[in-house]
Amino acid sequence: MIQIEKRLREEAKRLLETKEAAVVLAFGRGFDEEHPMPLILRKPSDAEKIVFNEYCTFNMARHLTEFPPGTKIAVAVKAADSRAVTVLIQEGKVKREDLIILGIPVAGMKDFRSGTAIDATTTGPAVNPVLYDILLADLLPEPKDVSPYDVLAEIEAMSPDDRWGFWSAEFSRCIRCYACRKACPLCYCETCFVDQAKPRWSEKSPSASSNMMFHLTRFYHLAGRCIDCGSCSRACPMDIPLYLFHKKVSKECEEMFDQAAGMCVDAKPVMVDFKVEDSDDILL
Amino acid sequence: MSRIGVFVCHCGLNIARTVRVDEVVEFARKLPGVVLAEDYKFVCSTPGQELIQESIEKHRLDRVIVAACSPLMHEKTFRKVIEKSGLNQYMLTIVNIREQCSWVIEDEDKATEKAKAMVNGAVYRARLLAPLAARFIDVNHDALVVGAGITGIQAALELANAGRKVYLVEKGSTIGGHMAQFDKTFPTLDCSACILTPKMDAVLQHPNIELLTYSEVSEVQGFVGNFNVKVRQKARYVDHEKCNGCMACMEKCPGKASSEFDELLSTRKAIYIPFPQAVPQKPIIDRESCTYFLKGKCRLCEKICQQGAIDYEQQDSEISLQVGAIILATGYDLMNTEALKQFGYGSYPGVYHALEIERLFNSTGPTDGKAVMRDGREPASIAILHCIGSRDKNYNEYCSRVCCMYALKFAHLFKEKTSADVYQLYIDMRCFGKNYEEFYHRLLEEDVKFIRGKAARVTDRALSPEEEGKLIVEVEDTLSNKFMRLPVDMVVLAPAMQARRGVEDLSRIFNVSLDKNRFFIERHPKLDPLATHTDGVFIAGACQGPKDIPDCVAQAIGAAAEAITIIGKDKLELEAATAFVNQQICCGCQNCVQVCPYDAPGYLADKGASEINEALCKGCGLCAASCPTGAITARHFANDQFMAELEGLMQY
Amino acid sequence: MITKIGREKLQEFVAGLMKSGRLFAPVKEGKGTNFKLITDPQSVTLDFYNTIQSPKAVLFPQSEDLVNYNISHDGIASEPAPIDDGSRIILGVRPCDVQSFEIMDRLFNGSGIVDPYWSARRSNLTIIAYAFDRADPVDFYNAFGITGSDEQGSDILMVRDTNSFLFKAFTDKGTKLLETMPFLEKGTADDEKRMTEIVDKGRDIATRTLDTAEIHKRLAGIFDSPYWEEAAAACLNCGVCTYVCPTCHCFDIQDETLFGEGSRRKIWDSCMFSDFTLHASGHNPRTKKSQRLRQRINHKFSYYVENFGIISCVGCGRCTRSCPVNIDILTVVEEAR
Amino acid sequence: MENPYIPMPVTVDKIFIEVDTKEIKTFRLAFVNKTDEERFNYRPGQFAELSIYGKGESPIGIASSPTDKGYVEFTVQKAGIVTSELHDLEEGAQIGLRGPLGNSWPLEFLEGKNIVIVGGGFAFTTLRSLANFMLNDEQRSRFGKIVMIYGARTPGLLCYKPELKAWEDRSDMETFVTVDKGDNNWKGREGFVPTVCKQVAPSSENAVAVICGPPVMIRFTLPVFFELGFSKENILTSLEMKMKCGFGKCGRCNVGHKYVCKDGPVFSLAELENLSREY
Amino acid sequence: MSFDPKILGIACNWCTYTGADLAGTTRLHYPHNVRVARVMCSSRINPAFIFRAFVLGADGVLVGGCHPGDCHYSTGNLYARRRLAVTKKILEFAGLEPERFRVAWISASEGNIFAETVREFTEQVRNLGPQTKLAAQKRMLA
Repeated sequence: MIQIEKRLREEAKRLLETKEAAVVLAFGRGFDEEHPMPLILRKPSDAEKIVFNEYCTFNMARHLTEFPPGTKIAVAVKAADSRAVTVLIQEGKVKREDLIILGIPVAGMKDFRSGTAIDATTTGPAVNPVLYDILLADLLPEPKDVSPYDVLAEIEAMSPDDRWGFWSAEFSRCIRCYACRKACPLCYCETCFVDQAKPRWSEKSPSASSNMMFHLTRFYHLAGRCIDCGSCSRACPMDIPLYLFHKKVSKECEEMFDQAAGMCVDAKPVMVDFKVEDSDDILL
Repeated sequence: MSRIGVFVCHCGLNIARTVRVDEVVEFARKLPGVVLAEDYKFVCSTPGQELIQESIEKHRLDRVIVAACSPLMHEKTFRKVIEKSGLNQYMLTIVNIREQCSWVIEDEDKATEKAKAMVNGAVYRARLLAPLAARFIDVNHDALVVGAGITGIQAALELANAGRKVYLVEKGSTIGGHMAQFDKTFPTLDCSACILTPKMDAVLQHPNIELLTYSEVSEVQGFVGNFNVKVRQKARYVDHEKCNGCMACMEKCPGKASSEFDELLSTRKAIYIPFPQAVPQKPIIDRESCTYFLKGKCRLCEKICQQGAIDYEQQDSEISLQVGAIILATGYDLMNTEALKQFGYGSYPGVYHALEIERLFNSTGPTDGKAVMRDGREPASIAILHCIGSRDKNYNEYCSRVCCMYALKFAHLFKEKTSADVYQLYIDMRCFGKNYEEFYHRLLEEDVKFIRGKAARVTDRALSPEEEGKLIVEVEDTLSNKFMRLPVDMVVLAPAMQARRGVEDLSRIFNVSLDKNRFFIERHPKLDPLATHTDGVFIAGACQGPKDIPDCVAQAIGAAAEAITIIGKDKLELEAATAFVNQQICCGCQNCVQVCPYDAPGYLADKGASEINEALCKGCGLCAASCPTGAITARHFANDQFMAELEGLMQY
Repeated sequence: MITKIGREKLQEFVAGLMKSGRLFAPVKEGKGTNFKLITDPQSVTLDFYNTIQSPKAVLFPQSEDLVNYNISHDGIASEPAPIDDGSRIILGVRPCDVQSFEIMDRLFNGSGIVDPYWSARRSNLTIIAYAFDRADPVDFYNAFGITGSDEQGSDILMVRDTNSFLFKAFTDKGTKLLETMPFLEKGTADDEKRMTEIVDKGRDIATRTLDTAEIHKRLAGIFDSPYWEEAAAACLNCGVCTYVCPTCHCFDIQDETLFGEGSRRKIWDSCMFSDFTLHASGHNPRTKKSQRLRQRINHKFSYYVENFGIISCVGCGRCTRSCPVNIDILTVVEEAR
Repeated sequence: MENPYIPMPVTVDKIFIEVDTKEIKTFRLAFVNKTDEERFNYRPGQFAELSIYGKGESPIGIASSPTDKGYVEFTVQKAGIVTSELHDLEEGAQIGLRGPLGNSWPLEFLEGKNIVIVGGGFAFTTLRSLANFMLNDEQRSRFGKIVMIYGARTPGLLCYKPELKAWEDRSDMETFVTVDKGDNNWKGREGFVPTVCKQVAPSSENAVAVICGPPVMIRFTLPVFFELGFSKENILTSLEMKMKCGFGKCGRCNVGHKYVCKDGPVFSLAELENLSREY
Repeated sequence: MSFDPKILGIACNWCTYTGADLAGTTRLHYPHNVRVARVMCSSRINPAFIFRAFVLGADGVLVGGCHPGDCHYSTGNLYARRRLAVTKKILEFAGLEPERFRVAWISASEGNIFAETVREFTEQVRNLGPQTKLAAQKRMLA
């Protein structure tokens, strides 16, 4: 990781010096070592502020949409983050040619809040970025026989009533701070449906049904787009395991539409696409 | 708060029998925003309409709800009614308490309860309705007619005579369709060619008709008043601009093939016109049977043609047309009788289908009009089998409508041309048209034998000496309840009229739905039989369902009149219920751009938001449901309106 | 006078408190702890550092009905929702959080028009403070002169000893409450000593700190500085910091109706949300996240000081702990020069 | 204890359509309860929350003068959900009213001074309140000269037409009504408000200017008044801001250490200068 | 009295709504439980409508559209198929019985199928009993 930090500093410095990039999205020091922060660099001299350690879990694709179109941006991405960049390119939110993607193959990240390891149970198991221009370390062997969806087995096996019990207990804690959607690299809507008054899709006050309405609709909006980075769940102050639901929707989308989100810039997200031969069985 | 008027229709007893109308009125009267609720026997009647108009004025209504029949029935009627009173027509909501309620629910309590819930939904929705501005577009005054059988020909002539430019597209190399194959027509026994060929000629000569034979429509874009049509003209290998129709090529051509026009009972050349009176009177080369195309040498026709019209290199070409209205007259196919093994068509030479008989009788046909069989014999006994594939749950449940009559015609002609015994094996004689019953009675006099029973099987397996060498038709005579074996020389099948093969493509291209029998669906079976759900596209003739020539012609004229009501105008009012983008909340995800089948939304990079071209928008709402922020409003089906309706529907 | 109960008898104590009013106490929730209305004494835990959310919701719930109404054909019938102002006890409030009630009082209870909801509940509130026995690295309550075992503002101070909890009442209300529970042991001289020891130890807990002198003027001086862009660069503009904060008090008023029946509600809102200041016309005076972060910091450390003479922050560290991108309010204020 | 969140019931006594687009209407409200009417003691420049349950509340400046007895008037432009619903109301409807809220035009400060009232378009409502108050027989002597300059984009968009007429006819004030662009029937003045101010050139001697209008009008009018010698302390305006509670609790209209709802909406330019530009 | 479910139907204008009309004109009897809201195309249906319907207390939701390939707007129902499939998976994973949500392709000529679908679905929902999971609590109703 020290090596990655070094490479990241070098590349950031170079890209800003040569003006190949106007902005570099990387990681910086927070109030201590174990609490880094997203770092948005514009000056080559600031490259020294870059840090990289196992707590740099931020998906920097989240900040890509904050800049005016045409800004040349270098963005440091880990495995899942690169898929978010891919989706943003697919959806025309950023242009491929405006990006310099600094790929970080890395394993063994940790949640800075709980200190626990981040693994395939809370995010995708992949360790290498799918899309990059510059690789900051050698590609790692991808873990074998690990499915991002193994963790779902227990909940899938529940009866509907038990599953309802599980989720309503989880969502009952939701305080509607919207950290989940704000941490999500793909929830880039300036005005979220839930904040609208006409119509009022969901009540603003938290309640079992209004919380459910918000989250289910948000899961739908991320269907076929969520790249399983786990940012939403890590951002949630109330520890709601949103990643489980996102994983389930992704799994279903992959099974039904034979395409995983954010793997290829030329693909269309599955929910704005169709195949004539899609089976009616998916509705059963 | 809005000022809603609710009008509940009894529809005579149609609604009032199961829905307690007074109770619904009482319920509606108490809903927030409703200032008036009334019932009336027939709200759609003139006094009913006047009641609405008077109430709008008297009670200063700003929204009107009519609880009556389906909106597909009278929405337009009532929109006009309220518009006359100065309300925007989109301030109307129809509640379908007939088709959705009184006609399908037996229990009075349940029906009334449902009617109330539906009215409540409408009130919730109505409160949020907004007036929509009418949109007008310029109309292209030309028309397209697809299919040049008798229906298409008639429609094209009507339009052309009304001064409209008509493009008449025909798949085959000649116009005329099935009617050109017929010998005589029932019940008058006119010679089919004698009445058809003048019309064919008129088409050819008409300055307003552009005839496109050997062509098919491949794509239709646009909308009522402004269709953009692509037509693919197949390669004929004969340049019709140069060809003078001398037919010298045909004489010398060594290539031969079975004549489709004669139902394969005769042969034609590889360069050919289908029949002597074909229009246009210019040949085409059939690649499949042409020696040059098959073997690479010959080119006899090229040598003979003094016009230099032969062009072996000719390619399919594409023509683009702009029209304001379209009439589909694509006709029917005769059911393939080979599939019905029990009747022996294809196995026994003595079994014929109806179109083969037409050609046999015709003086230009394969037998020069002699009623002889494939072996040259004149049949001594003939059985005509009705309802082959029609009125049969295994094949087509419907009645093909023309078979009884042409079967009678065949019997008459057989009697005229031979001395054979003629048997009619029928389920019911359906002779509903003008002078049809009389024709039937005439045939009864002509010593034709009628057996009331559907033939079960045709076999050559003789059970008795007198059956040897004969075809035996097995039938149960339902009048005598006797099982019969009827030995005959010749069997004539009257197969079902079916929807065209490939009609699914037409359905897609023209955006016209098919019914379960694959015939085109009309907008309303009684009151709008020629329109389709796609504005500006009309249907006429047998593509809508089996019918005889007079009906086809009548529909052709009707469809032409309908088309003229569109293309006769300079401007057309379009559906105002289109979608628009609130760019302030658009997140620029471009989902709408991705999904729209009409390319109506576009992305404005400088604004980071989408915009919808409302001229292209058809109002389906696909984009609105794709929009994560709710920035797209599908007018008249807006998110808030629809969600309110749900709330209303679910309240009680 | 000191009273005491064995740690194993915590439930008995909780049950005793429940008899005197509605009890709010820490309950395990998810991976953390939060104040909840207690219905089952077993659910209470006192093994926690601090709760995820502050105790403000006890007096200022996230959503509160102001008026109930019914829309009918004949018009809209309405009646004020009854103010739920019964006696409340809150157990286990950390000393820094106790101060937050005082800060909020100045806004809701002591200036201009009084907020009847806060006010009614506040006067019926009994606070049992709970001394810290260690410090989390992000806390900075020392900056406001608060120590880990301050009794100020509380009715009872509770400390944890090896095998027991010790209580000392500081108000009549507190004394009376303890008296309702005869099963509490009377503290011995030893216990008195222990209590003093523990309180002293708590007083010595060192958190981070901040020079608060003239802070409001300092912030006012850098209002237009590009610093705010830098400070807010990582900010996601979620509302976590404001929703966990014990002194953030912004709210929205919304009518929520279903099937014609509804309530006008006071619902927490956050100055970090972009629609917080969005006018109906579409105009938004604070479009940038730097403006919104600046507003939050200024409101706490500058405007509140000018209006109410106190910094609207108790240094509980919640916003820092819960921030998805580790924005540390103390660092932001410190570096704002 | 008075619950400041609960509106008092009022009935819509009369509705005046102010402009030809019908987008601006004045609602004359009458109190259902006598006690409420007595309690609703307001000064020109204050506002109130108009409330319709199910839709919400909207803060609206009071357009009538405290000297008008028995009713209170609000001029409302159709914009959001609440104001659209208000526009759909009929006379006789019952709604809610919460207030009076905010500070007011500083009557004590204005006393004895010459007053220049400058208004543009729809943002004239609390100026009308002030004008009618000052012109009241009992009040008129408290104030010096009154000059009024009021403009709108078109003649059809001028509010309070009958009153404009009456003011023009009064001898104890000078009234200048102008439109950006007239129509065939318009016989009056044409020209933008700042231009007219320049032409009228009211003296700054012992004078206070009270200005409300669209931002662009204010931007071009202020330099005129500076040139005429008005100090920032003597130019007053009223801010618009998103508000909810209306009495400084909900935090929404907080600008600097001020709450526009409680400390405003009326500010002098001098005060605004000390306030961050977050409005 | 046995449980009488409240079911929301959403039908596309061109096929299913017309098919339902046909069921009416041919006087096919079916249960009263389904209340139909009309949309122009099944692709108009935002999955949030379905969630909302359950919040509003629907015991079941039945969506009807043109058969794939027959969409009046050519491809609308092909998008709808994907959306509604995902909607169903989401509801199911949340713990709502998937049998409470059904999508049926019913053409304008299939009045009998419309009637049959309503019959079947109503029975199915009846057997599941009232939907109380997503339904807004009465507390909402003040």
